[in-house]
Amino acid sequence: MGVSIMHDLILEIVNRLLLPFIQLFGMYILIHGHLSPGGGFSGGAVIGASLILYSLTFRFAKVKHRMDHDTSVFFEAAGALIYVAVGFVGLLFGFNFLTNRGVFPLGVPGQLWSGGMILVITLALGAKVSGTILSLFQELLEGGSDEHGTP
Amino acid sequence: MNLLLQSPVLAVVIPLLFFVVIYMVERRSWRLRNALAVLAPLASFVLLASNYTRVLAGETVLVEFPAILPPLGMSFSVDYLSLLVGLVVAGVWFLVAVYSTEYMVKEHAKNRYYPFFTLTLAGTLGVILSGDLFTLFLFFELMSLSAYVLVVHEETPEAMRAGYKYLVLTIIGGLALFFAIIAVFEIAGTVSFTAGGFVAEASGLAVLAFYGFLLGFGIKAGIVPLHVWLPEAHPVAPSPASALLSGIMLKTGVYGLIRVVFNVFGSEVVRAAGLDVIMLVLAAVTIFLGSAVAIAQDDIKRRLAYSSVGQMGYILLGIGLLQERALIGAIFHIFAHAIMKATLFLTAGAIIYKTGKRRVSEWCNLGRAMPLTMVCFTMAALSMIGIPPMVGFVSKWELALGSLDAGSWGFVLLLLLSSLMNFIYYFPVIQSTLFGSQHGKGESTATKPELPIAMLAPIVVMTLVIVFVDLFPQSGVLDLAKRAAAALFLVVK
Amino acid sequence: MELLERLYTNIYYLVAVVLFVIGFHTMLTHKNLLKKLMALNIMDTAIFLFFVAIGYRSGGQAPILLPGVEKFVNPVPSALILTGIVISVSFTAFALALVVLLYKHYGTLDSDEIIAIRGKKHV
Amino acid sequence: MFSVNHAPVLIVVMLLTAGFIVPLLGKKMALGRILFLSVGLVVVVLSLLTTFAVLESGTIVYAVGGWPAPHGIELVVDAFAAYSSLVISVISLIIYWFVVFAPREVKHEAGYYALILLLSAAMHGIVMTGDIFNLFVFVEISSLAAVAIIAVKGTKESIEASFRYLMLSALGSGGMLFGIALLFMITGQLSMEYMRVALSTTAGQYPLNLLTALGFMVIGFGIKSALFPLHIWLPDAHANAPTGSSALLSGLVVKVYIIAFMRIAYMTLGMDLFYILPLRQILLVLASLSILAGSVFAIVQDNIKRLLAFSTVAQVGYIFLGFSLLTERAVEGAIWHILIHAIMKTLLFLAVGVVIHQSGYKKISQIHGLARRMPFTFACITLGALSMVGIPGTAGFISKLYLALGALDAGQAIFAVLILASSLLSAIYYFPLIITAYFGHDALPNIKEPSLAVRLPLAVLSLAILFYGLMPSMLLPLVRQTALLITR
Repeated sequence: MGVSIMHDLILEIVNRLLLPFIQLFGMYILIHGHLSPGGGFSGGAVIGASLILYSLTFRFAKVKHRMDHDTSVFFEAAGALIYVAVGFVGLLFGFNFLTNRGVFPLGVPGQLWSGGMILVITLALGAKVSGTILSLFQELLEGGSDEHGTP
Repeated sequence: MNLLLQSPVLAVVIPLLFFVVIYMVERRSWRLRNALAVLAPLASFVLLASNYTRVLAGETVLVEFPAILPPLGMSFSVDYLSLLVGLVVAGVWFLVAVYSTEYMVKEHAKNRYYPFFTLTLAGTLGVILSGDLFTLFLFFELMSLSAYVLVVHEETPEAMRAGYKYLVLTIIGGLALFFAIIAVFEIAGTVSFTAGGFVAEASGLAVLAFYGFLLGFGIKAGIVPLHVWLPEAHPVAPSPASALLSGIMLKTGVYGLIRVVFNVFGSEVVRAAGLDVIMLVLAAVTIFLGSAVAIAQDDIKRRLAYSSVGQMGYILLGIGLLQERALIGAIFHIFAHAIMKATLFLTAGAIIYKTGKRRVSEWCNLGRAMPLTMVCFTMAALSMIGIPPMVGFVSKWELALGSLDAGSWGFVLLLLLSSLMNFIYYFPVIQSTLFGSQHGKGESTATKPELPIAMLAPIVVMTLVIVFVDLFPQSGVLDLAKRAAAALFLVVK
Repeated sequence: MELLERLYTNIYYLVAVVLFVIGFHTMLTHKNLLKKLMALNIMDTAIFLFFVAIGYRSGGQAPILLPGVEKFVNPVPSALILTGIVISVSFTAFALALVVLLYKHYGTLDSDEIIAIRGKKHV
Repeated sequence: MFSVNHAPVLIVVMLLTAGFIVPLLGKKMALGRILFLSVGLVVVVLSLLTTFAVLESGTIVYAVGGWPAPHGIELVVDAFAAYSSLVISVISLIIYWFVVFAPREVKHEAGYYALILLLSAAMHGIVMTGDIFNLFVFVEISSLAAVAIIAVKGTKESIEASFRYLMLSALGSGGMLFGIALLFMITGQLSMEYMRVALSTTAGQYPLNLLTALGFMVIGFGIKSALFPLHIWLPDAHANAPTGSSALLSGLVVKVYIIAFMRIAYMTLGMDLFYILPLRQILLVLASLSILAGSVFAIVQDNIKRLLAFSTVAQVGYIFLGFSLLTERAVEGAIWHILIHAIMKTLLFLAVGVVIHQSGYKKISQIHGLARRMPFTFACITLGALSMVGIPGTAGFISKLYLALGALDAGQAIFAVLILASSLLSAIYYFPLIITAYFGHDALPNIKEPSLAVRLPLAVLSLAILFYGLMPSMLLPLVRQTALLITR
């Protein structure tokens, strides 16, 4: 689309340096969601923001090549579907929907692998949130008319 | 399933079914359509007549469907009153249907006319044969709304205007009835007609409900301040439809009032609350104004329509007097006026059909061109005036006696005055058509036959009824009216 | 004095209400659709502040029951508001998309002008 | 192994999941349509199962994730929830069918289906959840989806209308959230049942907080369900939406917010508080004003869809009136009206949409004699309009009957008269539509009836109107239980 984006060397280089750390931080928040403040939304938002930053700095077309709109929508949907799938596991074992206790091994509190499926859910949420944020951004850039902003 | 096959239910359901059947077959064959439209009222008539002996034995045929529309339920019943009125309805409808088959040939949109003709029959019979207020209301609305299609049949601008007026007033009336019915239900917990009424005392809500009934039925019957739609709507309809509107459908209003006064409130409650006075005042005004305004009309159908307003006043008078004899007069007048007014409208229709002249002042010398038709018109008109051997006389006689029973001389005078006015507006018509001067020579050559047989026969049959019913007491109409009135005054508390 | 003290203890609620009123006022008085949108966001923020303040204890920590943590913040309001923020974000994004479209169709962001253009078409 | 207790949560989850899958199918739209319809069908079956279970063994309480009430989120499926869910699922299945088979009005078909599915999921969630914040979340999802299904039409007017709807809706959400915050402050609970227990002891201590909370709630839900002075967004929004969306919005969405409000009222406050607070009087007044204003505004409309939209404002007033009269029969009337108005308004919007699409005419003054070209569609419109007016024998009569009886039960005949007066007004605005269509000069000959698949939903809804008009006994036990729940 006719969005002219500045071709700025400083921005590009700083970004190149920063982006891995931002994304790493996002990952950290995601993975430690059940241990410390943070979680799916916060982590996902950080990662999503990093992707937006990336799109803003570099040419939009290039970003599109790396992660186009369909991909972001896919992440968005896949996150939600994984969440639901985890919910159904509880159901399959004869418990209520989304049951965690008793279905999955809970692990030791304070360690990374604790809280049963919470980690999976957090990751799914992260994928969903980052996908959504990026897809919203792309949607606005493309100026299409089928926006749906669902949380 | 057995319930459905009971004759009062069938009498209502058959026209309903015929409505659907006619709608389906009319595109294929107009003959079948006409035949079905004639057959429907005949079937209802026969079904009703089959109850004759049971009802005369003092039995009330009652069929109930409590499952439909809780908490009110539906029910149908046949007693003296509904048998009499129902037979009149189906009978006149049958004759008018026969008449229609010929009259409507010239009209457009016949495929709309016949289904709604039959649907309106279903509604009207439903009103007459209902066993409770709610069923009555249901069919009352069905009748009113389907009659709208008959009213606006011509689709002229004035027909549309009149139809809209009719529609709005009908809705208002329906809502007033609705309010009254739920108020009665709230007070008494039932809406089934009971001998002697079931509303125990005239509380505020009950009086309000009564006004609701008066408004709802009054609009339909054309009681004077509420009659505004009537003189507009009746003339614009095709003549057979006018005959039904004026002859039959007005009667559902007064029929409803009779039921309300005697079978819902009971004459005692009505008298105690002073509601009869209101009815009497309205009746007097209606009789006087209806007759007086009719004199001024030149359009024959408008004149007949206003005449109907005045005649409804008679019936309301008969109800409002709360006297058995007056009620006999009122019930008999339902029958008498139905026949008379149908005859008048059909003959007027025949003349318009033949000559295209709607104005009375143009009707010179028609007697020569259409002798039989004009004789029938004359007979019906004389009966309206109240000349002794005919049916119109009997009802006036009973009404007058009832007024005397109630000690109200004034009403006797009013009846006489109204007869005089009837004379004033009918006689010139008779005079100019039968004995008019020889101006229009070209028209005097009688064409043979003067009318198609399908149009002439119903008129003649009804005229015969008008003239001879009273001469043969064993025909049982007056007897039925007397029994009906007696049954309504029977107080079982 | 007592009044001041009460104000001080309820300072978060007070600020929330003030913010809310600011947002509301801006939304009603400004014609620019973007400003209206911002005003709505301010209002949302005010409500979030209010909600979070309900569960806040000064000096409290994250409610993760590790040894040594005694005083902690009620996590429920925060968790709820996180959801609230998500909703608010998606709402804002959606509204922005609509604003873009509106600008495309009407060529202006002034609500009065938009209504005027629409009205002209209707007459 | 499959317990019927899982049905409620499955309804919501299936709809949500389908909503995410449909846009993924991309080009394979046939598959998407099949999925769309079959999910709708399965949801109907599930909500039927739920309803039978509730009727048989009482309220289903389902703790999501195995965490019971004060901590976790519970679905509380009582008679009211089961009834509402049934209404939503059935009516929306009919609309799904229409949307799939009717001519396209929307560019991005898959996205549209996804939005509709999300909206349905949110509506089911709203009526079934037992947690007040969860309710808020569902309300938000439904609001956004509702705005989106208007905006997808992509015309100038629809974008403008949807933006206004979105802003006001956000304001309403803000009000709701503030109300929830205040209630949370008083009670420290989020589960509605626990809130009620807490409120029954502490309400007296915080009268101001409670009042403020309720004030915010009334404004919030008032905006969303178009209660009189807050209805300004509705006519534009409903009139400019695609046909299926109009039907969905007018028929279901507006009512779902009323249901939500009533659930908060009776589950959270309990009826004692409802009586003590001035809430009831305020609602009575606003409902009456809605009825009158909606009807009066509808009379002057020439655009058919706007007319229908204003009529919705009036009909929403009926439902609020019934609930706030609070006699058993009035509440029954309101509950009936939720279903019956959904049927009628869906029928009318779909049929009118068909007419507009086939003929291109949007105004009453343009449709002279159109009924001769489209007899079936106009027969449906006539039936719907008669039912709206409340002619006996049609479904609309039933709800009016119960409402009017309820008003008399409450000793307030004036409201019975109001209901009747509004029937008259609706006659005044619906009959010209019918009369113009049936009479008058002939329309262009090349206007045709829609395909059979499009006519099917219209026929089903018409039959439903007649069926419930004469035989309402089928749903009566459910309605009665619901009314008892609210008026206990």
